[in-house]
Amino acid sequence: MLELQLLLIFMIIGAIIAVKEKDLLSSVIAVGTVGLGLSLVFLILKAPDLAIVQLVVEILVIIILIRATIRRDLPFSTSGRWFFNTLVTFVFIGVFLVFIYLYIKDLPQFGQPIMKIAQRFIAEGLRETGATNLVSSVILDYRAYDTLGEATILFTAVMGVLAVMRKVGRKK
Amino acid sequence: MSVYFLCLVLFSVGLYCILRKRNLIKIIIGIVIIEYAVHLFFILVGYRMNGRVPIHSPDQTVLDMVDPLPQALVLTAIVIGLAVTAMIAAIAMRVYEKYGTFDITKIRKLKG
Amino acid sequence: MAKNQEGMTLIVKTITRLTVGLILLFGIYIVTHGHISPGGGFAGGAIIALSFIHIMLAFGKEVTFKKMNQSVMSFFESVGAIMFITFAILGIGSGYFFLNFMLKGKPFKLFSSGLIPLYNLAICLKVGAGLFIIFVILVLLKTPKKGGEK
Amino acid sequence: MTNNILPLFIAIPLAATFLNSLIGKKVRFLSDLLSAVATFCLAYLSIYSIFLLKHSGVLVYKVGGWAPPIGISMVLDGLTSFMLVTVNLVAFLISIYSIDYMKKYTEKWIFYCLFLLMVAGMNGVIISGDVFNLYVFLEIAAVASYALVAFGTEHEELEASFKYAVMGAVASSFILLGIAFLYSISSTLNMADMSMELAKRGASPIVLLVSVFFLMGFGLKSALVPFHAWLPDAHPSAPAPISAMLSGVLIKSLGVYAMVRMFFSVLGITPQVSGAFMMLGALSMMVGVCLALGQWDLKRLLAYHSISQIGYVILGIGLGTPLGVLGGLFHLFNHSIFKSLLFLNSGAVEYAASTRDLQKMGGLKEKMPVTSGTSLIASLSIAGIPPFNGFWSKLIIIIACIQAGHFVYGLWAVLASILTLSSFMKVQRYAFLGELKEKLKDIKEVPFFMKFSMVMLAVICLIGGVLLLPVFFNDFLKVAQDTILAGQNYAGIVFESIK
Repeated sequence: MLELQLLLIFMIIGAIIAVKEKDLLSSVIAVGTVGLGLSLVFLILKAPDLAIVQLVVEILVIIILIRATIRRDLPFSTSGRWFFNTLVTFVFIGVFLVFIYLYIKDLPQFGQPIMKIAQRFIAEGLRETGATNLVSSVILDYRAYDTLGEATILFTAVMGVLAVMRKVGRKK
Repeated sequence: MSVYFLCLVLFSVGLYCILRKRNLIKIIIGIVIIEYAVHLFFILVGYRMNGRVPIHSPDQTVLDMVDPLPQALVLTAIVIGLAVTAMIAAIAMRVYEKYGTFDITKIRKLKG
Repeated sequence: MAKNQEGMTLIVKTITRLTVGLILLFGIYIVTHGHISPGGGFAGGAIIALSFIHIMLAFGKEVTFKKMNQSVMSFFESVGAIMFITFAILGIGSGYFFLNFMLKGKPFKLFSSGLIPLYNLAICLKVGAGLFIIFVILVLLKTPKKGGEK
Repeated sequence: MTNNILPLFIAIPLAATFLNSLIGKKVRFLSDLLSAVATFCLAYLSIYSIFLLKHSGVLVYKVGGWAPPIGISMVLDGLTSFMLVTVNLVAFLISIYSIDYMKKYTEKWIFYCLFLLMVAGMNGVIISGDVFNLYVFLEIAAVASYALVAFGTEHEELEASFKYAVMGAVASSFILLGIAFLYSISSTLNMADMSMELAKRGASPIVLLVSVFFLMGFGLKSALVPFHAWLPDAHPSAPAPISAMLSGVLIKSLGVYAMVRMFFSVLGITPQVSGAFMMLGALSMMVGVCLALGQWDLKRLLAYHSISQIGYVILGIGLGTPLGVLGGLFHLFNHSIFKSLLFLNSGAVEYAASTRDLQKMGGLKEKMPVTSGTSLIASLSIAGIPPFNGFWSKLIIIIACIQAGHFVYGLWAVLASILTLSSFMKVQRYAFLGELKEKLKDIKEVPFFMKFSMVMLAVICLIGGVLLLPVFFNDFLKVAQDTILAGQNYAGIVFESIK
């Protein structure tokens, strides 16, 4: 799985550039590379549905972020306790990663999932739902209720954006 | 194991960005990175070594497919992430319109 | 070139004219074959929305609004939502909320797996219209900013 | 089929939302009517669910006809029914209140859409029996609340909403990461099935890690003290009905309920987690009330008190003894009533006098008798003065602390209660008693619908103590308490009721 690790390292480097870059537009583009890397990783991990969706969503996120960014300033300011705060953050993240490193060994080995109910989907999915694409059969039949939630959340976002973008909020 | 760890390193890069950066767009970027890391982790735990794509084909009856359930969940989670990102970006654009800056240290109408 | 003032340059417009139909077609293919090949309602809907966004970015909003304005979009979104809920509630009639009650048909065919292609269509309408509305609100229908008021 | 009412808790608000978005724009009064009718139906159904539970035991609804480990299930048990009543009752009264209050804002139909979506999200969280489904509905409620906090689109509101949205997104990411870890070791998503798998597996470091993630995620959602920074900004900035909704029920259903459900029913409570709960609860109790003492902004003061009162709930539930759990749950119900009432009062004051600063008010008692009367009841109730409902729940929590041998926590709770009383005496003294200010000479009492919901809530405050009488107690509080105390037997109960 060398290519997977290489892609992950590429994504991490992209993310660090996105965080550290001072120009906002470059930063957004760097996030784009992370997203494209993720799309490729999905393809390697045998999830073509997700690769397509990730690619499309990536484009949309980039368009929205560029629109939010374009021709805007980037004031670069450091607060008084910059060093202290950064130190605290690094210590927190360090502790987080150490704990993850110690505890993660208890997970099932990579590449050998338990697949208790997934086995059932794979064995019976085609017969029970008639859909060849098992991911489709899961999201639209076994777990269609989640998809209702997904559609609703998009509707909520549309309503929310409409609400936030009103020019006049209160009647005078 | 190293793959899981790398994925969580990506998560902590995003976390660092949210905790330390003082720019609204940077904070949104941090959220996007965190979401990517979590989605990736979900797919990683469902991967079966040398598995096939979870789509049946007429000429094959071997059932060594990868786990389709995390893929379905992440599909939902990606849409949720998109909705949240759009919402936060809209709020950030309005904040810029009102305050004329993305710098969080200058956006201080609220005390505490 | 007086009437082509809006939008991007001629090169972009020409290429857009050539590619946008293919993108739209690809989106429709992905939606209709969602149950037998990778893809589905969400991916397809987003691709269809992107094809309209593509036109809008290249030609400016006037051209697109002639074909597709916001009220039409809201209508499509509501139709998608109501379609989805209707199928879900029809399931109650045969026993359960979200029951896939239609005949499953033969696998590997376009018309198979009961309600799943119809759900895909509903989600496609909903997602495509929803994303397009978000895009229109966020990106194009903004007032020119006054440089911020302190 | 009796359990066909379970999907209605989601379907009614969603249907009302979609209808509202189609026609609410054109026909003005319809969106008021639609939202009031929808929330009334929900309140009625939730009270009906108590009787349903009494007659037919725990109900499980198999969505799509797939039995639990395969598909998604909805579960109606004691705790669910208790939370549904709390949420939908408050939502109904607040929706009545909004009819008049929201006239100040533009585009009322969007407000109602978001409000109903929030209610749908909360009901979805409460009724869900599936971990990922819980996350999806939690996000619906959260996204709707981000938008509602910024509904006024002024400087402070947008800023508070941004802060809230960022914190909420981080919390959701932690929750989703925790779910991914759980899926990895149990390979199932159904809560009952997962609980069985985890019990079979025994104690494992991953469960500890997931506990930390969930404590952070749900702690952020319910604003426990180290994670409380967003609440005092977000809750006061929203329109008053939404402040009442956020403080009254949202932090409870998204934070406390989800946390209790995950820790008690799925992960299984351990002494460490229980200790962490008590610690966080005691800390929030004191920090919240101390920060509230120095506030002059009425709504901000109330928001700090929310942190403090959530501390009581978490302390009570964290004790893990039957009496402690009972006290925690009862205080949760009471707090949702009197905190909503206080926020509605502050909204009424803002509506009439258009100020939130306590120093600019004074003598409102003569001009606004209903508002000041109801706020007096709510203040006494939150401070724990005998006949009101707040007293009983606080008393139970303190007795439970002493019974369990945690004298320090008991004393601590009494101290926080005294500080709460002093803080609310300040509110009464400056806002409603004293001299009438010159500027406030020509204010009027608020319109009918606002008065109606305030009076209703005040009546519930006044008679809340009767819920402890055996007639009501056995069907309402006892079943919820039993659900929590059953712990990981939840799985057995759920699988039993499918057969």
